[in-house]
Amino acid sequence: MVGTPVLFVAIPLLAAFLIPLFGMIWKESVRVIPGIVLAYLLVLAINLMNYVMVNGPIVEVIAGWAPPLGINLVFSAFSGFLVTLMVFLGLIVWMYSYRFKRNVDFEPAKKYFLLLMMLITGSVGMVLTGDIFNLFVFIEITSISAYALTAFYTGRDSAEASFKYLMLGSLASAFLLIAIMIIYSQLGTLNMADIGSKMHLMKPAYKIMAIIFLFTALGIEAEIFPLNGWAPDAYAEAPGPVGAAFAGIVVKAAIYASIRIIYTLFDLSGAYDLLIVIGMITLIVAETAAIRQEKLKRMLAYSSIGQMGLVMVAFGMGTEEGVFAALFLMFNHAIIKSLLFLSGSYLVYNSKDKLIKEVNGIGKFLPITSFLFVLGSFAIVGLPPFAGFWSKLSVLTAAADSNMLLIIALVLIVSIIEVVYYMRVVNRIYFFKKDESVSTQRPTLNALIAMITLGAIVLIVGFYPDAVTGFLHRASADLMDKAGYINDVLTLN
Amino acid sequence: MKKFVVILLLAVMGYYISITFFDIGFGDSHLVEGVVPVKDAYLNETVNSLNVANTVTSIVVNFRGFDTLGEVTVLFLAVTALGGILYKKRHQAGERSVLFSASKVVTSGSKLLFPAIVLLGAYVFIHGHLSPGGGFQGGVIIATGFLLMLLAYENFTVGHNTLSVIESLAGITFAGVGIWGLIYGGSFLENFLPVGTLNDLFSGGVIPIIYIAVGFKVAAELTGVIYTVLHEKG
Amino acid sequence: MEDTLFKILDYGVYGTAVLVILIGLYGALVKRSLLKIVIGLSIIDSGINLLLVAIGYLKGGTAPIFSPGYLDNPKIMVDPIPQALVLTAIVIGFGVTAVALALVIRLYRHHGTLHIDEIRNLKW
Amino acid sequence: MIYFILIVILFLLMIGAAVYSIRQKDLLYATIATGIISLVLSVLFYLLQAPDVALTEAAIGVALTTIIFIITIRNTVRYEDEHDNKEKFKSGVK
Repeated sequence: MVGTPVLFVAIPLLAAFLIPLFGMIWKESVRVIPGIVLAYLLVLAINLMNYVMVNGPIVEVIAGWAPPLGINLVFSAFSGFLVTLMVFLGLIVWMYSYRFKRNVDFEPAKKYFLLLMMLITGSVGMVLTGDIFNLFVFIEITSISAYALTAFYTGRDSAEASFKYLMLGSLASAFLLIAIMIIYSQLGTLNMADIGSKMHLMKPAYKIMAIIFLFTALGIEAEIFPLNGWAPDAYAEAPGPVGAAFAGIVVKAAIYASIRIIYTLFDLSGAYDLLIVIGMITLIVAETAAIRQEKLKRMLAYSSIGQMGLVMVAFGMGTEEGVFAALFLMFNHAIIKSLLFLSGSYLVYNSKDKLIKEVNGIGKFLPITSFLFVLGSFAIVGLPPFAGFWSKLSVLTAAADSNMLLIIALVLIVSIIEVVYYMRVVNRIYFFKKDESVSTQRPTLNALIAMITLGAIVLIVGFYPDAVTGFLHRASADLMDKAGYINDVLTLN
Repeated sequence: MKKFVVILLLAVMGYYISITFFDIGFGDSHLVEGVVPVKDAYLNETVNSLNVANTVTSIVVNFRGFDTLGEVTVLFLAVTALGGILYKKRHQAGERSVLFSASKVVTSGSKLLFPAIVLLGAYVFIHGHLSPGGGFQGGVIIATGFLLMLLAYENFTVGHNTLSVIESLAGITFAGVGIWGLIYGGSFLENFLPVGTLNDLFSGGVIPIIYIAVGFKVAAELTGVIYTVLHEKG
Repeated sequence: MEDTLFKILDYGVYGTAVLVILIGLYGALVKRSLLKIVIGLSIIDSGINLLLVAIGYLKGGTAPIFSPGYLDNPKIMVDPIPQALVLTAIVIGFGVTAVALALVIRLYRHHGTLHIDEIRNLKW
Repeated sequence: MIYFILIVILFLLMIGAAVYSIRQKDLLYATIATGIISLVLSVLFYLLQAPDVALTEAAIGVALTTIIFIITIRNTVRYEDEHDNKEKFKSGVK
């Protein structure tokens, strides 16, 4: 083993405190250091992942106190897989945004890269932590970075989108604290594994109260239906790469937290049905909203919310196939939606309102970017040779295995809606005449490399899905194994 | 209409929260039977193996020190976010807003009080492991001292770079102590110094060091928050 | 007499906390001024903090500090964990409030008003 | 008995200040009322045997939060349903 999971949090924090000092000496360092940190974390994640696949989960203790007393971090096949994915996407987003806007001053640039790094660190911490209050702290780290990044452009609407996000985020943290207190007052502990092992002792009424508050709180972060009012605005107003980071990293962490709570902490069977119902409503509402959007990024945002609904449905099946399908969807969505956001931001780079009709005929002027966007569109709607197809297929087979015909019908209908609104954009890109007043912006070399890497992954996973399914099977088995998780954490000394 | 819906929603929510908490009960042990709470272990370990008098301090800095690291990071991010959100190009930099013009009594009184407040803050965070108080409390008290000076003197300035250097150094100390513990003790933030005797100023291992770093960091960050907001004329 | 009075107090702590939370929520959800919304959010925080500390209270308990010269019994000390959590929550709440106020100033700079109906050009 | 009355007064003060600060149209007064909530809260924390928290709440809630609210009000508007009445505000405070 070359490192321990705590380095995923400790190294970025140390770097974040160092950046202001280095920035006084060498200005470019504020851009470079986050990249170096993320690259190091990616190497660390891959190494630890290899170790975990052979030797089983790593449980790290903080401050030398064994779990019910101290805080612990769990790097298992499930959390490790997500951490690796997040750090990888973080590196891609960093590379893409290295020279995204050329004329940005030194001070905002310093803050942008610092906040981006902390956004990723907070999300990684949410996934790794094994303590419910520590989860709250990491959610706050993630949210504050997200508010600031949403309001990064000094235009009119970004501050408003950010304020909306902040309002819902504050309510989320208040609810989370109430839920934590209900659990703590009954079980006297904050450790997730300890809570999971004692949960059957709690009165059902308290359990229901706690899960409602937890679910509301995490639902706000995870863009679940009635609580996702902030998401489209935040995605549309934030800088392009930040939208990709939200869709690929932050939301994944929030979904992970809610799934961990339902699968490991609570033993309520009704919670699974709740997941299915909420997921389906989210899916339908978001996809029908996406088809009405006129702005490109808002359309992508609603599509992202819809996909999260589908992930919820797949998790709600409660079977191992369902979990596998959900994880596959999460992986594909993270890669493909990041690709769409990154290439989409160059398609509407110079336009003020970022309308869909402004991409008319842009395929001739930005051939590579347009091609990557189209590749992403094909992949996300689930056309056969691309990555999205396999994940949708696994959702369908999982639903068929558990005899949930309604889900199958719903997935098919939603796929048709998706085809309609994505193909509308693709059609405009290639077959419409270009509006002369709209100027185009060529992507920088590092942005191109970042996007092509993602595109290559989409193709590789499409033609050779076994590249990831091995990890995914291990990860889903790991999530289903509640007793194993509790045992790993609590028997540690 | 919206008001009515909200009131109805709040009434339902309030009812359920209230009955839950009334049922849990106030002032006695409300744990379910057969559960050993973590707090017993905390109370015993604090005085027996860490030799720290203030249990809250030992929890904040040692047992749950990771939370505290996250928390000072949240403040650090809040300062960064404030600077980012309120950023203006240099030529349009805002002038200082003046809340009121202070009289002679206020200014000289503030000058007299300022060292006392800073001293109190320093005392509070140095003795954090012995008496109520600690890094946050001390840091906040020092920040109120700077607040007083900023309000009383129109041209009192705090170097922005100085603040950020103090903040960074304190943060590096905290994270560095943590990593040092990882190298020497085997886990992040683990105590690697002798714990001394109970109720001694030099006791508790790394706890006073971390709390002093937290004190400096919180003081610098909160002063930074006030300073930034004060320099934003709408 | 005394007993019944103190019985009322037991309900009073939670009741006050819940009421304050609800008042704050009402302010945050119904009021149309951005600053009022931020005030509402900070009132919610106050209520939550009171709720948290009240959970850890033990009747007749002492503060969780071992002072020299006193016979300190960990059995009668109040629960220190919620206090540590509240300490964290207060500081985090302050950070969030500061960011919210910065956003309010930004919005005022662009719109010249804090009234939400005149600012709202994004769909809710 | 005195203790009981004191605590009830604190509760009522806290609820009253909360209602006042939500209902009051003058944001400056509303902010001062939130400061009072924090002050009462700090006393309650002390009575609930949480001196550490009381210290923090007294400094952060009463002093710092109130002052950044006041600075923000100074930089924006003073009245809740006011649109842009800077002049009125300037004559109001100094």
